[in-house]
Amino acid sequence: MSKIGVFVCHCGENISATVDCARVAETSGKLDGVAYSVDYKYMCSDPGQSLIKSAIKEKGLTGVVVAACSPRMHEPTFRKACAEAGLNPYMCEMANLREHVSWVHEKGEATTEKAIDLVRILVEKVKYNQSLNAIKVPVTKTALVIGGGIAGIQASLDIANTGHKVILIEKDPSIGGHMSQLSETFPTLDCSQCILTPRMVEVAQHPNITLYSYAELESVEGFIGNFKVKIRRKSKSIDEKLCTGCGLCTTKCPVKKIPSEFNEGLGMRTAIYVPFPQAVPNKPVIDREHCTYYLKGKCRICEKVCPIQAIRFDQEDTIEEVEIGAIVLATGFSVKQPDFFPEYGYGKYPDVITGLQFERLASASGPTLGEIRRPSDGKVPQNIVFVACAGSRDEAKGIPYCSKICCMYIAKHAMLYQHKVHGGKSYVFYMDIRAGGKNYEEFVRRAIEEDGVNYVRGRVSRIYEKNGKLIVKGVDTLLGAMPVDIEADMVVLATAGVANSDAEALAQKLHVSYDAYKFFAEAHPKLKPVETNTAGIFLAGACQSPRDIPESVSMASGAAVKVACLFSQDELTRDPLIAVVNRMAPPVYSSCVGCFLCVSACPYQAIEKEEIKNRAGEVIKTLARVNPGLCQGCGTCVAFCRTKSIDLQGYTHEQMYTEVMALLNEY
Amino acid sequence: MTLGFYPGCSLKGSSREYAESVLAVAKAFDITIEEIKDWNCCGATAAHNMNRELSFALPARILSLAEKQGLTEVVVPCAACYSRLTVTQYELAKDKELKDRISEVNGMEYKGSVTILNIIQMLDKYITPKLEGKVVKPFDHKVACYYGCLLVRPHEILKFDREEDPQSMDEVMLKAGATPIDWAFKTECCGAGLSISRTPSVGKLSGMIVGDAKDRGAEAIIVACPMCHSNLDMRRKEINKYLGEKVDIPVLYITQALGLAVGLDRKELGLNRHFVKVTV
Amino acid sequence: MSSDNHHSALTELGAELLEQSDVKVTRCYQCGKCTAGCPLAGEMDYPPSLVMRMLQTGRPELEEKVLRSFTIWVCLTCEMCFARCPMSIDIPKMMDQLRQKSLLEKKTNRKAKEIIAFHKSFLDSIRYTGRLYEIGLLADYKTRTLKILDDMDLALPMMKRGKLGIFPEMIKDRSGMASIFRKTNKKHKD
Amino acid sequence: MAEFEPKIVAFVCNWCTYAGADLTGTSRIKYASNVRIVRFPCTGRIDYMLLVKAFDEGADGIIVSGCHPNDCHYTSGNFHARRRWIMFRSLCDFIGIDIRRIKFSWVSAAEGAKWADIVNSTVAAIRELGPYEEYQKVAKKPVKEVING
Ligand SMILES: Cc1cc2nc3c(=O)[nH]c(=O)nc-3n(C[C@H](O)[C@H](O)[C@H](O)COP(=O)(O)OP(=O)(O)OC[C@H]3O[C@@H](n4cnc5c(N)ncnc54)[C@H](O)[C@@H]3O)c2cc1C
Ligand SMILES: Cc1cc2nc3c(=O)[nH]c(=O)nc-3n(C[C@H](O)[C@H](O)[C@H](O)COP(=O)(O)OP(=O)(O)OC[C@H]3O[C@@H](n4cnc5c(N)ncnc54)[C@H](O)[C@@H]3O)c2cc1C
Ligand code: SF4
Ligand code: SF4
Ligand code: SF4
Ligand code: SF4
Ligand code: SF4
Ligand code: SF4
Ligand code: SF4
Ligand code: SF4
Repeated sequence: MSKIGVFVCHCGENISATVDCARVAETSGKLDGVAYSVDYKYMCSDPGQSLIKSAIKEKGLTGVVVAACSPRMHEPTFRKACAEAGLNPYMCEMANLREHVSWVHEKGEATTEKAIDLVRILVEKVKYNQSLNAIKVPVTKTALVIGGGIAGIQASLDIANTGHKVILIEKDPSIGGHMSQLSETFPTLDCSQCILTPRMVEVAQHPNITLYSYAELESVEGFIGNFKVKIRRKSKSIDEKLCTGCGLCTTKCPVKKIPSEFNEGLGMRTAIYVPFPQAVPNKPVIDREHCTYYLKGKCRICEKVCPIQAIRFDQEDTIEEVEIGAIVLATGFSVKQPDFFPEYGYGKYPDVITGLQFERLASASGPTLGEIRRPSDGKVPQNIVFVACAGSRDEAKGIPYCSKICCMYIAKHAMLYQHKVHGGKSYVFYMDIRAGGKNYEEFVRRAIEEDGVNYVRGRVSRIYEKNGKLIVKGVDTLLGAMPVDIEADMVVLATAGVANSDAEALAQKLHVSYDAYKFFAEAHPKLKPVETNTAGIFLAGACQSPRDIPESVSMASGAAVKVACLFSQDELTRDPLIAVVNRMAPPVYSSCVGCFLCVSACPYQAIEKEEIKNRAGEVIKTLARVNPGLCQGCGTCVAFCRTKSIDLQGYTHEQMYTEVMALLNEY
Repeated sequence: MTLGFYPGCSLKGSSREYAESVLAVAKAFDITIEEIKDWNCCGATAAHNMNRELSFALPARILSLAEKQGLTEVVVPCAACYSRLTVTQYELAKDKELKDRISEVNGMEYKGSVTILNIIQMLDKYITPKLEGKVVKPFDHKVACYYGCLLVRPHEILKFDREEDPQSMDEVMLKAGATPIDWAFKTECCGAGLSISRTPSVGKLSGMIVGDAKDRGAEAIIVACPMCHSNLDMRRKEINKYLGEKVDIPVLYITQALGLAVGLDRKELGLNRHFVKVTV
Repeated sequence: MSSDNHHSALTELGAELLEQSDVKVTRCYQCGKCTAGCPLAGEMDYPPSLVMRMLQTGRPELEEKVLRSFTIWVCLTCEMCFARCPMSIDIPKMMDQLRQKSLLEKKTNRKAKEIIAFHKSFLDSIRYTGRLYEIGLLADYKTRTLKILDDMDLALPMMKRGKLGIFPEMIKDRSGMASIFRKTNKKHKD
Repeated sequence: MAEFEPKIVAFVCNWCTYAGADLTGTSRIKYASNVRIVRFPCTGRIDYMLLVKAFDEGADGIIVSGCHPNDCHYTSGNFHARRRWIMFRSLCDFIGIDIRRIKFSWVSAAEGAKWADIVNSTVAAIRELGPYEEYQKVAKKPVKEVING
């Protein structure tokens, strides 16, 4: 038999001005199972709380209903008070007599009636409340950062500087990402390498960071604070510990005609290679797809020239298993290639290039040492056209969104061109100029006003070659839609920023959601931009949507703080208001029939399949099981389950039906 | 092997050499061609410019006749007719009400069961697979394959080849021993329906096409549409005027070029009927 | 949800265009790509993207201008604009509809007289013979436009090459053909 | 006879509508006192048999309200709720529940005034429809077992 205490609050006069608090207390006192009821001026004040605590002790209360303000305000206060008096905190409920009654209704009979109803509902509910214990999970204080672009670098450094361990994995031979390919950066035009390289080195030298380059995520298990991760370290075919990075092997390798990924195909590399001079780590890998030895069984020149015999042709991929407490996803983005644009030549005109290729041309470390020369014949283009929104904002091509960074880098490119090619003419075909950011609009204005870049509002319809010129068929919509044809020497397409081709597979591995374009989805578009729906997994940089460096870096620091918060605790304490699948004695085990409708409903992939096995190890039944580390307590699964096998603690079927019945039976 | 045949008006008149070459090639490959009986004009540009319902009724009548005649596959060499027939089939399949209304207008049941082939599809399906060994006089020339508008657009409906820079004609010509050139005006419009009413426009549009083919060293332009042919061949006076020079690259139907490659007689292929002398 | 029928932003003409040619004028974001690629934009009084803009404004006097424009008649339905429009707006289909409306409401542009005359001659030729009778068409067109001498330099060589038949080819079911024209022509008088 | 005072139960989510109703209070916006709120973590948790149950037990009208689409605290709970609501509608037709008695709405934590409007308009609408006696008469209480069993 329950012994429930009802504590009615006046809230000064906030409640008592319209609700007859004494009558609420008196009427509730008569309810079945109520052992004590009282009204008081300020329940949340110290004397108020003491009133509750002593009643619990003296009357041996088994449940408490505080009729006061919104539970969103003081539920934690009263639950804590109960716990201090030795009552399980989840045996306490609040009736909202202030926000939902006294403040919204006039004084009168109906208002007090409503207050009494609200108390009664909760008295009945509390009868079905169960003692629950806060969930505690241990935290492994090592973070995994996936992707070594500027976002991954920043996140790793920030986490490492809080004193926690970081494992950074990068799929390429070097970290650096797209930023390492850039020439100068908007809106300040400072050299990308100059500001990035020190950070890359810092990563390599940081005592708290373990860098695995040429490595990818193999699998993930577990949940927040307790992930078990397997990392595939792809074979580099060298002994990294021995190799000094002298580079002799790379100069002697006879396979020299492989288009360099780092130079976006505008330069060549060897089969054993370091992607770029400032690479971190600065040690080569053998690209087995192009190495003559792996292809034909002959060569081994690198092995011969290596002064310390560091080449290992028989090296195999290794799998590293690590325990991780949090994961930061920072895998960045990709850009569309010119073959995505049939109307601009299907990638067959060498002088129609992407913005990223232009970065390499403009970069002092690039294939032309920073001179703007066109790929076909090395001539300096006298007329250059930049095409904005190439593939972006193009529903017909399946990319309706704006890629966000291109308006700015086009202005930068046109500016760099004007600075480098005196007397050259540059045109930008654009639809809108999106330059929202500190000093961004000013930057674009400078390109137009000071550097004389010709901005033409209109989309290019077609590009074709005629007598060595690229004919760009555009239009000026501000001149009454006047067709504008330009004979260009080179055309730069600001191609759409898109998700990496392996993004979907990676998201599925990690159980994080992704949007229609395969960018990873944040947990809330405004208030949880660096969280994912999976607790303990965070996002940084352009893997969430195309973004520039300042934003990628802020986001990375944000994600790092989230990780640091998590690591500031030894144990995670979570509200136990989570779902559970019932368990019964064998041979039934549970009323769950294993339909797994709940699995499809859960927004957090918190429900797993559990196999019940007999002694012989044979599977007799497959049941749903809620992972308490992942469940957020939304209850969606509960409404889906047809056999009522899954229930939400704190909002159980019994409790909810009881509330409804209690309400209507008297109302 | 019997194939239904819809020649359309042009192939009976100003472009009869196209029909002649289609029939000659078909014969050389043992394909029996069966013309749709009592066929009518598809309505061409005029109908869909002026009257939507008529623009569906005329092609639907043709297709109904083909159905009645028991034809399952009909080759339509004229790209314009092909486009009208295919668009009609597409629209009527999409809209049952329209289909019923058109059947009623025509006083003929329309089922929509006929497969319509354009000339390239016909060649791809029945001729090029058997070409090996049959090419006796490879068409050893640099050719510019000109597709025009109606063979490739609208892509949603025709779903034929890729929209910009299509390849299927080039592939056929390659098999006939030619060297197709990469050029920039494969699918630009020649001016088609405005040939008579706005001749100077046609001179310009066709002029750019012929000009690019010439600049890139084409020895012949290969077409698959009577309208393209008329504009590029018969309008050469206006074209030359636009280009400011005399260009004498001949324009051949793909079936003529193929016919030459397999050794058919020039006259049988109607090559004598061209304005620009066929020297290749 | 995007197909929700919220046409409140459309005028009567806008709604008609949506209904009959799946063109929702509000979708056009004025990029101008259609105009940039249109082979005849230079000859139009309003290039295609401008036509879209005029229709978007919903201003009756601009809609009227579109119906009275030369553009809608000089458009070749080459489909280039549609093929490249980022918003997949079927301008050619819309042009067909605008032409018919212009014809129906007798708003055809004066400069389009010859084009329309040609179409009419063409259709007349089919109406009576079921097939196109090219000499007949030319003769008819020339009497309609009084452009007797144009193209005469082509006719003789064409005949010499067997490209022009002297006699019309007629289909058998001429009454059926006439009936098709009658039934589809209820709205269209010429 | 006094005016008919409908009994209305509101099933609302904790994060948006409950908070929105709190805001109505802090803004001191007055509304009809006929509605009793039952708090759920998310509309996704709301089992529609509970609605049937409420009618069984004598409710004259029901409000179901949660976050706006895309604002769900749990990202997609409200989408699931909406999807099930579509199925529930046909069930209502089948068991003879007048769906005019169920008001489905979105009220965010910032929409205090909207909550008052929803309550007032629902009270007015249900008052118009009158007591839901027909259902209570014909109801075979099919869900009694649901909770007991
Ligand atoms: C042409 C161009 C010019 C630009 N100019 C500027 C500018 O001037 N100023 C500016 O602020 N921004 C500029 N940007 C934007 C800038 O490049 C991005 O903001 C920045 O690179 C985003 O960093 P990131 O770390 O999120 O992604 P990325 O740079 O893409 O880095 C992602 C990293 O993750 C690695 N990775 C990917 N998948 C995996 C995987 N599965 N496992 C392990 N590792 C993986 C990649 O190899 C890469 O190293 C420009 C972008 C372009 C395309
Ligand atoms: C009309 C309008 C509409 C908007 N709509 C949207 C929208 O739909 N979506 C969206 O994402 N964003 C929107 N925003 C932007 C959004 O308001 C801002 O992004 C956000 O408010 C920024 O938060 P903040 O905390 O940085 O600054 P603020 O909101 O300005 O908060 C700063 C706080 O600091 C206090 N303060 C100031 N000086 C001192 C001082 N010296 N000492 C102590 N306290 C101080 C101020 O009193 C204030 O409380 C909108 C903005 C405007 C103006
Ligand atoms: S030669 Fe040997 S030590 Fe030098 S970079 Fe190559 S592998 Fe390393
Ligand atoms: S073995 Fe391979 S990597 Fe080494 S030098 Fe030869 S080709 Fe280059
Ligand atoms: S940022 Fe500018 S160029 Fe890039 S997609 Fe957006 S509007 Fe187009
Ligand atoms: S929905 Fe219910 S019965 Fe089905 S698997 Fe989940 S818990 Fe088991
Ligand atoms: S309560 Fe929500 S988060 Fe938890 S298991 Fe159920 S659906 Fe998933
Ligand atoms: S291409 Fe399409 S979106 Fe662009 S202006 Fe033309 S109709 Fe509008
Ligand atoms: S269909 Fe008409 S408007 Fe469109 S590109 Fe062709 S001529 Fe221009
Ligand atoms: S967010 Fe909001 S509060 Fe609201 S429906 Fe989902 S959980 Fe509910």
